[in-house]
Amino acid sequence: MTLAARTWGRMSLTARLTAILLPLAVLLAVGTVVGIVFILPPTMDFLGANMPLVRFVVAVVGILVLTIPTAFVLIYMELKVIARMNLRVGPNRIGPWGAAMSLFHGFKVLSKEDFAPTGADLTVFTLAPVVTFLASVMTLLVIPFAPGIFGQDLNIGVLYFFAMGGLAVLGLLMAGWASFNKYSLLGGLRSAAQIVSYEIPLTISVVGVVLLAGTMSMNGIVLSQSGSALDWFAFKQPLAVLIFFIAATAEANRTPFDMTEADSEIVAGFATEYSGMRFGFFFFAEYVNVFIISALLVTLFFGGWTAPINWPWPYNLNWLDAAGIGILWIPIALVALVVATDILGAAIWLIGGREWSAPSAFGLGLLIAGAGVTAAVGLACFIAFDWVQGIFWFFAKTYVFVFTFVWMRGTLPRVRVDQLMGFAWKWLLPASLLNLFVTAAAIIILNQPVIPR
Amino acid sequence: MPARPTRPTTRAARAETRGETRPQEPRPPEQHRSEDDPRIMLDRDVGADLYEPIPPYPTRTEREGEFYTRGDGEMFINIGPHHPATHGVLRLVLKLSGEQIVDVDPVLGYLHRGVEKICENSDYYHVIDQVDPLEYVSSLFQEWAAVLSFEKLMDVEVPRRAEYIRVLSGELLRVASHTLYMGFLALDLGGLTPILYSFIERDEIVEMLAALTGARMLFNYFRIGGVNGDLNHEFMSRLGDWMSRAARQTEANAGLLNENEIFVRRARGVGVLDRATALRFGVTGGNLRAAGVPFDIRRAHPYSIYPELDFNVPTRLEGDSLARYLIRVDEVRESIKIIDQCLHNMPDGPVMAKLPRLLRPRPGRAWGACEGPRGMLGVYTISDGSDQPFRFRIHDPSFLNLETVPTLLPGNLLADTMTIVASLDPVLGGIDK
Amino acid sequence: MDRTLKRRLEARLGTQIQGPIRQRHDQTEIRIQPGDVPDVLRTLHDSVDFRFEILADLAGVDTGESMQVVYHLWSETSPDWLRIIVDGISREDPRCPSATFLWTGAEWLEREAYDMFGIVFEGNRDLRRIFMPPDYTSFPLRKDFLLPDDAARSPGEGVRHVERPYAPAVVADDPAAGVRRAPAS
Amino acid sequence: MSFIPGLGIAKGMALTLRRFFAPKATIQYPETKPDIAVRFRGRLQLLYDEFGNLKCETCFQCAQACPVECIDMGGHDTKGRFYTHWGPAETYGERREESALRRSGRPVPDQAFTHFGPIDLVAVEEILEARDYDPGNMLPILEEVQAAYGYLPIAAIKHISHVTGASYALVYGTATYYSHLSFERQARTVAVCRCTSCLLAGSGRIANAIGEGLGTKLGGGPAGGVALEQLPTHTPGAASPLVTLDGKPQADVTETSAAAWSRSLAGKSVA
Repeated sequence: MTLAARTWGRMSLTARLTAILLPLAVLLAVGTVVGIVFILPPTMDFLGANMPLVRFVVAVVGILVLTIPTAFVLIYMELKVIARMNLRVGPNRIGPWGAAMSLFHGFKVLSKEDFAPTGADLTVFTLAPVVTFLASVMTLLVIPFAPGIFGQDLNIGVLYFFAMGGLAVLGLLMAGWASFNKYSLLGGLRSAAQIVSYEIPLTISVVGVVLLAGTMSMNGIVLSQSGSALDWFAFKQPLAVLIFFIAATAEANRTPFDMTEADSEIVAGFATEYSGMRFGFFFFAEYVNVFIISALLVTLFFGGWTAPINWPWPYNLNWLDAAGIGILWIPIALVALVVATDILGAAIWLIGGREWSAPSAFGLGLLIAGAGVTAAVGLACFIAFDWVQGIFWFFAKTYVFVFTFVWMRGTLPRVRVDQLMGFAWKWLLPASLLNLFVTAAAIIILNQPVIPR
Repeated sequence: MPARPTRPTTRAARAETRGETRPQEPRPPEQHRSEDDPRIMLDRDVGADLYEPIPPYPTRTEREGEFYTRGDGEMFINIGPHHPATHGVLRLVLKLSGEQIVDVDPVLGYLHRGVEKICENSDYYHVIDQVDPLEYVSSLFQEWAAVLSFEKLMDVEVPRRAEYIRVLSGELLRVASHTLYMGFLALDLGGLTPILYSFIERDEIVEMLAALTGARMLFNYFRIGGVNGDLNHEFMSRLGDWMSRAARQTEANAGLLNENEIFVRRARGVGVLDRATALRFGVTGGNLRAAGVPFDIRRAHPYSIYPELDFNVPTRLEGDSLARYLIRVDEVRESIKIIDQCLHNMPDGPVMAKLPRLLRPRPGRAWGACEGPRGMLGVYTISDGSDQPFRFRIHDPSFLNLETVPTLLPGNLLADTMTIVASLDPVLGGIDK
Repeated sequence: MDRTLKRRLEARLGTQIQGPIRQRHDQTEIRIQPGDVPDVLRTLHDSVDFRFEILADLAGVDTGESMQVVYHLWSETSPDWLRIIVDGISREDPRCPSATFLWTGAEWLEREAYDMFGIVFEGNRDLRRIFMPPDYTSFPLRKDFLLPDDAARSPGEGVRHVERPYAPAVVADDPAAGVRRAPAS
Repeated sequence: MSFIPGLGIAKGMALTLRRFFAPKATIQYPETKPDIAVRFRGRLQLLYDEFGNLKCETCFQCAQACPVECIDMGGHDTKGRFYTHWGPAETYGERREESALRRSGRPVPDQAFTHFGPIDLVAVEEILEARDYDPGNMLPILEEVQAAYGYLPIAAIKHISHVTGASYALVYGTATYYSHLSFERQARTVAVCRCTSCLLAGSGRIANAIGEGLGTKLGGGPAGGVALEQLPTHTPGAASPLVTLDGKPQADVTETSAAAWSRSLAGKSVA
């Protein structure tokens, strides 16, 4: 051992690096060759055999991986938008323009200790945030992001969404009851009453859409709205959109109806006793909820991933496909990137004069060139593949509604509990019933689904 | 003896020099600690499950007994003292059945600093400094009440320019205080934005007053017989460009709430304080005028130069939280009108009357009162000829405004406590003195 | 210096007013006995030519020899503040009839006077401490208030009041540990 | 207010959207500093004149007048001989209690100091007892303390200020006002009696002679560590031209030997 130790001691840094990396590289190469030749074919056909299982596993993993970043993006967006509306600037110290703020929210929430109050009933106390977070995360499974890209195309997608909404209430109630604190008790009871009484108008308002689309599967609804913006259900069901929008705000406990976490009355509502990552779950669940209801609003009423105008793309750029240059476009893009950086860097360095040192000039060149190349590649993909367009339109529309929810949070005061209930039962429910009746009557009278040419 | 006559030692020291020393009792070995008092139930013996704010000692008065007996289905809950919606350290013990409030018992004293005791041991200049942190949101008015009382005690005649500067800075601070009031009312109802707009507005005014008086919050600017410093260019320029956009800005900020249906529905008809109860409670200021009694000290008992200024006293009849809010909005307009008049006919001349450095007023009593943003601020001074006031009594309007809460709240919902308490606008510094 | 008010007061309440009616700047001051507080306040509040509806302030005062309760009233009939000084309240057992039958607002003002001076207002249904902690046994604004390290114990504490001082069980062998009586000053 | 139910909310939302694009009110503090008013009293700072020396001679008036006693100051006296200090009670333990107690009307407890060169305060205590702690007759107290200790120790001044409750600035002011009160330890005091019998016996000429010898004149400040003063009262039974050194009568000093004696005295004594 001493010989190896002595030689290791004498070796320089680069020598040590090579001593470590070289064997690893060899091992890797051998492994891939063996894998491709022996292991790949059986796994491929095994997967080919039961594709739906694979699809489900990939979808669940994808959703679990994607929800936290969407929550981060929403938190950051809310911080900046509400700040801008309050004539302030919002976080701008952590990361560029404060972008890493929500990341550090995550770190803070992770690093804080999450303790339970003495009288709390521990199991329910720890399970409550899990239930709330899972309820909101699992609804993402059913939302069609793009033509090919969706978790599971359930033919009862809409019903699945409302089931998950009900599960979220369970989480809030568990939190309210278990944390042995009067404020959270009140918060829990308020959330139960509020979400139950807004669930009904929410569901009835969607039944109109289901009647028109003829199917309950989200994908089906989006396909039935394809074509230009006029085919969207929003224009065929204006009242339903309004009811859905209001009821969905109440469902996600957002501002005019955030009675459950009314910080000026019952401190932090059901989340009073929570801290650390448990509170983190509630915190992220709330923002994932906002994303979900705006995604659903877009899917049901504003045509999901369909483009607003009936434009000719996706234009089949076959030279990009396998027949054409195929996968070769990646190296071409890289070469273009390097060439562009050199040209731009040199140009800046020469023109820039004294204050532009070489590295910073080339750095800026790299930056601009990178942006240019990615834009070009993005545009090419946008034109070539329809799912890239789908994602673009879906997220554009969703973030318009997310902005509206955040905008409402910045402006509106809170509604009182009994006004909230009265509004649901006296106004929203009859309106949604009326809407349902009118749609059904229209279909029967015209004896065909209402699709204008 | 050229040295300045000695600052008189404390009363006890003089008593001691005259030999009437009190026998120094030996300090009792065992201190009376409330923990070892058998009659008091402590948390550790009561067990952790009982978290009722029922006081652990026998009820002392009929009202306390009636409040702390819990009916079936009733629950006690603490709003405060450490709570986002209380204006300072106020603790409201609510007796709830479900979300309905059955009864309220406000508990005060968390911010009691014994200002009256301190003022009795400091000379007349220090007293003005001690009264600043009382109504900290608008501390000039507290100084004004104290200074009015001392001037009556010492028969001092204040030069006209000083009176105009007092009215000018007072009305500016009234606008700042009302703007803050609107922000806090909206914050308690859940709106996030109005509080920021009101703080931006208030900060502008407070920076202006800092240019004039030298301080942003606890000004210590009024003196007995005048003010500390004359107007300077920086103050006038800032006042000029604020006045140019003052009216439009306050309208826009108030507009965010005035017609907002949610705010109107939450504030209208909530916490109605009718004329008779308001008079019975001795409530003064905006809350009384919202109940229909046009009682404003600037008109009812004119002091300083208010008789010469023309402004009207906004009054409403409904007496609910919305009326109290709209009264403040109108008062901001009136104050801007007053500031305008002050600027136009501002006389020149001295800003401070001639007074000896050591003030020893004649033995006697004097009551001075001025109209603060929350009501009548009164000071009752008794002087015994020495240079420390013998008794310095401070009357704060929020003390009586808050007293109406136990009659206004029962019957409303938990969410209405915030509306009613915020619309009454209590400032706990003045209440707890 | 509202002369008419002085005449009206002397005409109406001549018997109950002790000593001269003093007037200076804009205040009129009358002194009355603790006994006839209710009917003086009743006449001032209800009678048509006085109409003192607004209770500006209710203050306790400790003048070293006796305790006083001072009311300030306002009415639109007179440009002056009216100050009613209820004098001659003994310092050992200060009692004064309460004004809550006219102004419920006086309840807290009397609570504060009780908390600071120990003046017991008969007729106030909620006379307990308002600022000081409930187990505080002395009265801070009295002239003989001594600020010992443990402020709950001071000579002023021996004053008899509706609140029984919780004399903690006197330890048999150490009589000094009991509640300290106020020295007969 | 308005008829259409949603109008008020819409107007509010429109306002916030307008404010979304409006210029912001935030000042990025460390980069851009806010402009603080000229008359802003938030900064307690010592003023310097154009020559760079301090416009403050530690007269303690501001520290005395400060209601919350937050001014902490100390400085050397003009001749740079000693360092006096007046600090807030919290940092300098000697006054922590009585600023609060004085405010609450209690008698000010006496408190000895350590870090000012400990002296035993018994003598000061007796003098104050005799003058019944009345700050009114401050000058006699100081003179007696100087007589007792030979000079005015700072600890004594602090003690007087505590016991009588007078503010330190006042005691210090009186002490520094009079030339015959000195803060410096004097090695020797020569006192010449000038009552009529001694004057007839020639004490006037003796005083002048001693004065030249020592380099000072009668009643002047101490020079070379020795001060020449006038004996207030003629001790009964002493010889007529009475000259005392630190209180002890010197029989051998006559008109002729006075100059030599005083020169020898000046040489021996501490410079």
